[in-house]
Amino acid sequence: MERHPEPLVCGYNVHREADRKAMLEALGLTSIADLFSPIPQEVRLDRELRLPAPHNEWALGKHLRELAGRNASTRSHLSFLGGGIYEHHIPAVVDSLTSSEALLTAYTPYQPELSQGLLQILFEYQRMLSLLSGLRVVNSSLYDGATAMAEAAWMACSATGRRRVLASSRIWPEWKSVLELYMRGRGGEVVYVAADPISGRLDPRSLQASFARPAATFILQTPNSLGILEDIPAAAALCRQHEALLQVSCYPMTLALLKPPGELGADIVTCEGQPLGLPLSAGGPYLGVLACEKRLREFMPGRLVGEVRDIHGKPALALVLERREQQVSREKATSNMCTNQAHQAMRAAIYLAALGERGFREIATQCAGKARYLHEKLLAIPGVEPAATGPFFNEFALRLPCSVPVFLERMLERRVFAGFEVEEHLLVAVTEVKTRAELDEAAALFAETIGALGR
Amino acid sequence: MERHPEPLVCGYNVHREADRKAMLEALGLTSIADLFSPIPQEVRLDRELRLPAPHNEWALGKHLRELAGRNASTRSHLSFLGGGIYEHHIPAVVDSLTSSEALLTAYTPYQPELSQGLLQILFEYQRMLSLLSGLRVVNSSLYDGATAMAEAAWMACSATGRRRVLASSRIWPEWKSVLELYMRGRGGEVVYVAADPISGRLDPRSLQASFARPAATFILQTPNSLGILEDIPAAAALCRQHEALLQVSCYPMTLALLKPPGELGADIVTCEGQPLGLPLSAGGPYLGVLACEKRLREFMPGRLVGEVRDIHGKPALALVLERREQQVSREKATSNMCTNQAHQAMRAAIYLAALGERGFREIATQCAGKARYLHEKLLAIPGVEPAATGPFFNEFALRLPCSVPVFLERMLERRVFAGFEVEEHLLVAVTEVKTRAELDEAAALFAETIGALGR
Amino acid sequence: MKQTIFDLSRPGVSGAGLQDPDFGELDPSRWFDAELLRTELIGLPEVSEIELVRHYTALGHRAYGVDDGSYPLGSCTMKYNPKRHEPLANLSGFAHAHPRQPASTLPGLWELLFHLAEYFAELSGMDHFTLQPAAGAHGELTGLMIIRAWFESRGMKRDVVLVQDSAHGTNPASASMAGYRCKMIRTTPEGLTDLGTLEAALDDSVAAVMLTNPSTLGLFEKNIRKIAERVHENGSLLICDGANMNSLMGIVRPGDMGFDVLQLNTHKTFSTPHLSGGPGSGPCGVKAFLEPFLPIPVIRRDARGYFPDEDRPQSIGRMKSFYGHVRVLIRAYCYILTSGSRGLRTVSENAVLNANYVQARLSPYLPPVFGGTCMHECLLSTAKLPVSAFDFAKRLIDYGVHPPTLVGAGCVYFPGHLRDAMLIEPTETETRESLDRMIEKFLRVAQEATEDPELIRTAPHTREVGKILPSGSHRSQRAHEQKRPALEPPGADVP
Amino acid sequence: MKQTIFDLSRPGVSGAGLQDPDFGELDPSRWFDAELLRTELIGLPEVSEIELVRHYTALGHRAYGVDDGSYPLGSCTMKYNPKRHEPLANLSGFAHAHPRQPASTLPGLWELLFHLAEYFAELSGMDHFTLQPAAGAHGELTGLMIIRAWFESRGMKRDVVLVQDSAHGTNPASASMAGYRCKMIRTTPEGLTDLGTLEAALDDSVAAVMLTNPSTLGLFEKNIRKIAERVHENGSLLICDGANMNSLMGIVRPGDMGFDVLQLNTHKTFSTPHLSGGPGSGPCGVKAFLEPFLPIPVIRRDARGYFPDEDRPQSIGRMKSFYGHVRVLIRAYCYILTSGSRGLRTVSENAVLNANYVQARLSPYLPPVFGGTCMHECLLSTAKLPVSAFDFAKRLIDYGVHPPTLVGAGCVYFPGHLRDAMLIEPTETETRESLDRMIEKFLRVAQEATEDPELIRTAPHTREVGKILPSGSHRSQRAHEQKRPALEPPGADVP
Repeated sequence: MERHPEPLVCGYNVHREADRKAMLEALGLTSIADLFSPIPQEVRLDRELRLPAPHNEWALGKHLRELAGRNASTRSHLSFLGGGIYEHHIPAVVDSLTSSEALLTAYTPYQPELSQGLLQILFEYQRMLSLLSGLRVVNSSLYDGATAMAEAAWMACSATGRRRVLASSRIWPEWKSVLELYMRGRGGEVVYVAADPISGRLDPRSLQASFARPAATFILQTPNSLGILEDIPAAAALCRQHEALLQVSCYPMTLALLKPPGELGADIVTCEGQPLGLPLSAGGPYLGVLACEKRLREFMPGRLVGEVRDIHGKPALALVLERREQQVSREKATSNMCTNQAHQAMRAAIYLAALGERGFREIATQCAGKARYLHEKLLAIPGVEPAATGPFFNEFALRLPCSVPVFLERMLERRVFAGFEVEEHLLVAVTEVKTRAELDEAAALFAETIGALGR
Repeated sequence: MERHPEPLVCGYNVHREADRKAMLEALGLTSIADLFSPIPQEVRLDRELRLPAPHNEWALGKHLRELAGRNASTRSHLSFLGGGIYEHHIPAVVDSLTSSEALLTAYTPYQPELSQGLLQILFEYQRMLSLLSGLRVVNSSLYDGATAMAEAAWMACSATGRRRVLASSRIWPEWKSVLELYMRGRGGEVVYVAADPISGRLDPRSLQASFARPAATFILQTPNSLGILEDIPAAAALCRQHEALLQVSCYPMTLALLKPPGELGADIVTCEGQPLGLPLSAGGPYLGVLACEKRLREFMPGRLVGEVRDIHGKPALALVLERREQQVSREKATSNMCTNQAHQAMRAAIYLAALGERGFREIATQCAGKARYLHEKLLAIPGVEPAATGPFFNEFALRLPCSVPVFLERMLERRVFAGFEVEEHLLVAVTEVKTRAELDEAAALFAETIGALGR
Repeated sequence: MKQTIFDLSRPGVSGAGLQDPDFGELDPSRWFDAELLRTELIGLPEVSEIELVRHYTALGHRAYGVDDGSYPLGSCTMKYNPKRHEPLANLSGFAHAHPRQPASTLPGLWELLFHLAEYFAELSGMDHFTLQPAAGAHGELTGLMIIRAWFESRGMKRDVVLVQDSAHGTNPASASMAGYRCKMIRTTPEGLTDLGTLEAALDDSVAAVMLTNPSTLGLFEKNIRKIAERVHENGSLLICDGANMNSLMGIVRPGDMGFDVLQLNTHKTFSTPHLSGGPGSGPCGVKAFLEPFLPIPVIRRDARGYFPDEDRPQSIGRMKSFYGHVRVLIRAYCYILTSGSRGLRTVSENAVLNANYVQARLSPYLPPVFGGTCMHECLLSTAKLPVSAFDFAKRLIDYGVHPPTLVGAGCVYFPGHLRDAMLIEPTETETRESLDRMIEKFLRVAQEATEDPELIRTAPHTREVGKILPSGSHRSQRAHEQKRPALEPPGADVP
Repeated sequence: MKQTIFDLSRPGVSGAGLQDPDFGELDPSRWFDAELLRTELIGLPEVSEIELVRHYTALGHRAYGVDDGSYPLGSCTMKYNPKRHEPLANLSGFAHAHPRQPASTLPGLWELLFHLAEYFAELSGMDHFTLQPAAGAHGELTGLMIIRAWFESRGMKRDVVLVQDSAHGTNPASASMAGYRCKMIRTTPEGLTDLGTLEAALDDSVAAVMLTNPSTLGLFEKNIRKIAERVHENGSLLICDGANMNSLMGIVRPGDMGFDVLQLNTHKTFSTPHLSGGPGSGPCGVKAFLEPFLPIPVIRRDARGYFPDEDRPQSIGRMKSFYGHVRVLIRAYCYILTSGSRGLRTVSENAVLNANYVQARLSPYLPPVFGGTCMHECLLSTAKLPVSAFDFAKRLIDYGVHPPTLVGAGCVYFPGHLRDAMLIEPTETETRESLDRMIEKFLRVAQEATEDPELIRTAPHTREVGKILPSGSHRSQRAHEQKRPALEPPGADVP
């Protein structure tokens, strides 16, 4: 039987040996090595790379399933974890519509003539987040909630010419770390403002005191890291008084029911966009949402999609205001953002459109309602008390009559992620995906475990 | 806050109550009930249907995951099951390319002007299966291997004017049942031809004897229900002698390595197409492959895609020879086929194109090679013997020194589907997805279990 | 026609590596006799993965589905297919389960199928269901084979099935496959079954009368109870082509009308995707007295749980190799669970509302063939226009509307005098706005037809290929007095 | 512009029902003070699922990806993205794991990430990697922050970073974010770093020199070892923008060239999809002496297994909230496991071969700016033609080719005198046939440019919108002496 030419070793190289020879000939070269002649011999690698042998597709699949299979997840365990990242239901239609091949394999829409469809989805995203935040300008994404907070802090510094940033002490600890790192780079200072020990909310007197020296901005997270909803108007009033910009970082699900921060006086709103249709993904990728007042637009990092006209005067969409960006302004750019989270922004847009006005409100209402249902049951357990008196949304902190880490470990043995520890309290998040039966079961397990651990 | 209109109860109804009212008004009607006035009151249902309460999407997901989670599968167990349906690897690209929205949601391509893309995929499928089977005409799918065998038997009856069908006794038992049922409908008779007890192959003398009375066709399955490869030329010679058509029903993976049945004298080839990129699916949907000589085309059931010209003379693709079909010929049609397995045929085409000539041969070679590896190891177990001497492909029958059902049950406890029982033997299938480690592990478990069950 | 994948082949290229290093190079000639082995290449195309992807991505774009726009294909019910069903039907415990696994290892599957059969029974008024049939036509055949077995079990030979002249082509074809002679029942000028003709045809050769209700003309058989009575008095059974069950849910049940057998089409009523032509699923329901004859296995429940029962001596046997189109049925199950009883009833209400709305809006230009209230589809005529229904429909393609069902271009066969009729089924998933846009396009084509009939006759003008005349419909070809140029042999015919 | 989803809104419509019957109607006003609650509707669109699907399906078709055809976007490396990675990255144990789960419940994740970091180290010649950075630019920033922390740990203040004038815009922008002043190093007429300028700029204010090698002009820095020596003699560190690592795999390693820090771009080198603009991933590698400064957590292995280590007192802290773009990194891991060492080397060989082939075939008409052998991308000039590179590129769209990278229309900034240059990167996943087809189209446009320059200047002619002038590139606007008409405020700006 006729023999085949030698097969190619690697899956994604398309040339046969004969193709390479013919192409080299066309170049007047005799070997592949000739192509690399500009590389000095003395720096070259003189051995093969030490990497695993090539896996065929099913060996790869078995290996990955084995690795994934050893991870627990919110599908194998009953989870009450939150802390900025929440287990929401993602309609299948979101996955389906965002897996269109062109949306998966396109580049950033630098060529608007080829990209009107994806530009429009991003444009719709910007408008939806503008409506949610109550601010006029939204960019088409940053990396995540933490980097969005940090980039926005720098926006405020640029806009005010100040380098001092005030921030609530009740920001998620990881986000503080990102904020500090970003500000350290540019020579800014982060000063934390204490919370009221009873309500759990920001202490306005502390904020007032922190304004003793001028600050570019004050950053308020709501719900804060104890789950407490903050008083935005109070912070806004103090910021206005001290000519500082107010940045509110919020859980986007709260925006379904509560007044938009932009309406309450926030100049900048940032969010971790993960709750808007993004899988938990063990840490990422997520979505950084950034919205601001129109006057701050010049200082904004990232891409903006806007309406333009083609040379015939016909309306079209394109990336606009690129003079802020690194590919145009280089070291004078507002940021180094290049690759962003465009596909995640598309997911968020389609998620919101899939739910629609009342669907989104229904989800948010269930989150808050089911959290209250569990909250009440847990407070009935002897020794369990609320950690603070302020209002919560769907995540609440409890004081336990036992060691939180030991409690969590016991619950883990029962295949429950019962929350996580914040300031020696237990922070418990509830979302719409929990059924009444699951909440009842969880409450019973809480009671049993706390009872067993005693005082 | 402004109130929403009443929400719709059901997910896939698009009208609001106001829309329905307005549309009824446009019709001059006052209520939905008016639309149903042609239905006599006395037959109407006077109560609500007794169905489960509507599930939201995540409740539905939890319910289905719970049901699916209670099923074992080839992902949870090490499986050596075959019997016409095989656990092959399906390249992810097959899923990806067949999930294009238009291919999922289009109708049968009655409108060729709108359907050139999907017609072309079916056209390519037909050509690929023609190359594999060695016959010139392939239709664009039937339901599964069993119904393809039965429809093809009727083709032979129509072509020969006879009603007597001979069939090898070593056809999968379920397929025999389908064949008998289909032939019973049309008043045909099925006569089984015995196999040689030593080789496991068809006994040519039995076939010769069965031809004592004229028959429309002889149906040979290869590999047969003991896994033995049949002697097609021998059967072809006898069929020719008795002016009967030879139908060969085969495992398509064998066609990668072995001579095409069409070349060896088969007039009709049928296959269960599941091995060509279709998931096991707990029983279906699968794919019925049917190929025949050109002279039998008029008797063929199902759709055929062919080259035609548009009114401008430009080449195009369309369904052709529809005069055989029910929508044209009604009771005189070759079959009642309407909805077929078009999407599965597309999967098969893309599967074959993804592997390509040498990839397909490599897979088939691994199936046969790995089967031999395990076969040898199992024959080394004391008391285990081959059930027949004929050649096998990737599935083989063993005589065990213990009760097959008891053995299977013990193996199941170890999370192994060790095969299934055929004629008191154990039939074991091996495919490319098994690693050497898995085969070694299986062999050790076989030995241990058989040892424990004793003689 | 685009280059085929064969034209793109570059011998020696393979997709991503497939070899198993633990086994290395294997040589089949060591295992098989030389005369068994292929001596030549098969001839399969060889392309790299990117070439494969670009080829089939481009082909996938050259098709038109429900997700692309209006699809008023009468009797085919091209409604929206919920996306949520896809990942659920692909769950590992369904997709990767082998049909030869011990029944005890698939309890979740049996439970699902058992309940689904119960829901179908409740919806249709039948007592028992088999989920085995692969498609609607296969379900028809199943029902007819059951009827046959029932007569045989009683030692009776009856060899005629009566079928409406407007029936789906599958009805007579199925009857023929089940060994019956077909006799046609004429349709009255009102589009209904002619009771007189029916009564005249009923004699002791008639095993069954097969009706589609609502009919393929979109009309409900008002006399259905009377028909059932007559049929049963004659010792015959009444079988329903349940393809149009989507207009009846929660309103009236074929079982209550007097039908003894029916099949459902999951894609028409329960939104399983049509997938360019299938796979579908055609569950078949029967009244209690026919239950012993259902194909094996039948899913049953006992104290230990749900299981497939094969020990059924009176069963007709198997209609296909395994239990049914499991992953299609899961989608139907999901649809029922999402919708609930009120949701399903609303589906039928809105399907009928939409069809009547379209009929009312279009009737000044395209008068309904039968007038009055229609069910879920309306039958309109182009007779007033100087172009044929076929030409009219092809022009709709230029406006991004899939043509309605016509003779020779859809699954419904119309009696000769209806050759200018179009069967339009908007389905309940079209909004009023979408219907208005579609109606607007119909009206535009109607206007064009009077102003510039040649424009219509030569349409479509905007697709990669021009008008293609149907191969099988002699009637239609005669009507146009055009011959199809050079019909090539079918594609698989390799020169 | 197509109607937006807002235009399609029909108030009161919702997707498939969302209510939980166990909780029924819930009233938020019972839980929150009235002044907290929204008083008006948000204004989100409300559509049914079919309307949603049709809208976004249509928009999805109005985009152009690698799966659609040639995409020679220089420096952006638009190679084929293997489909097999998608379901694996979506496995439940990855996709549904919460980042706040106890570390002990994610052993498979840590093991994967640990090995992936090792593979990156082996490939690049660095000693340690963090997988945390969200994209290439984020990786650059991470590297610069690590350099900064290292100088600070030694009590040194250096505030300048030297950058090539041809560098990606992200390089100077990242330097600026890390608190450095940027100084530009001129490119020689051969397109390489001017060693003299570099040496002159090196003083004790220079913390680091940042080079892209091969450069964004597609050329390898022959003097890289000498550069590294001089930089290190000056007490400065050498940081690599590893965006072009895809041309070096298995051939030469930045770590061996003398780089102390580099970032990788997983989509350029490891085929993770670009997803219309991201998410990407930008792992950052360092030499051993910088390891203590890596961001937390660092994945480590001890006797009990793999785990994320946060107890690292010298760490710069966190670059983002959690461990990295896990589901992007999984794809890179899969790519490496599929390819193996030879496969990756072949990737680089073929990438360079393809670029040189395109350069050689096009150079008679579009001469290379620098001549000689290029690496994985070639820089060609339209200076001989009567149209600008921008116009030329836009005409390619009409032929179904994505434009190459240009000033103002891609992520590379070219110094002023290169405004007529096009950076063309075919990538290794294009076949010779595909390259020939693309070359043919370039030649056709070149011919058109001489015969009918107006046709080129007004292109594209075949898309739903005409040519759009870039907003940011004043240079380009001046070149055309055309003003962008009426720039509207960005989309989010709701009037």
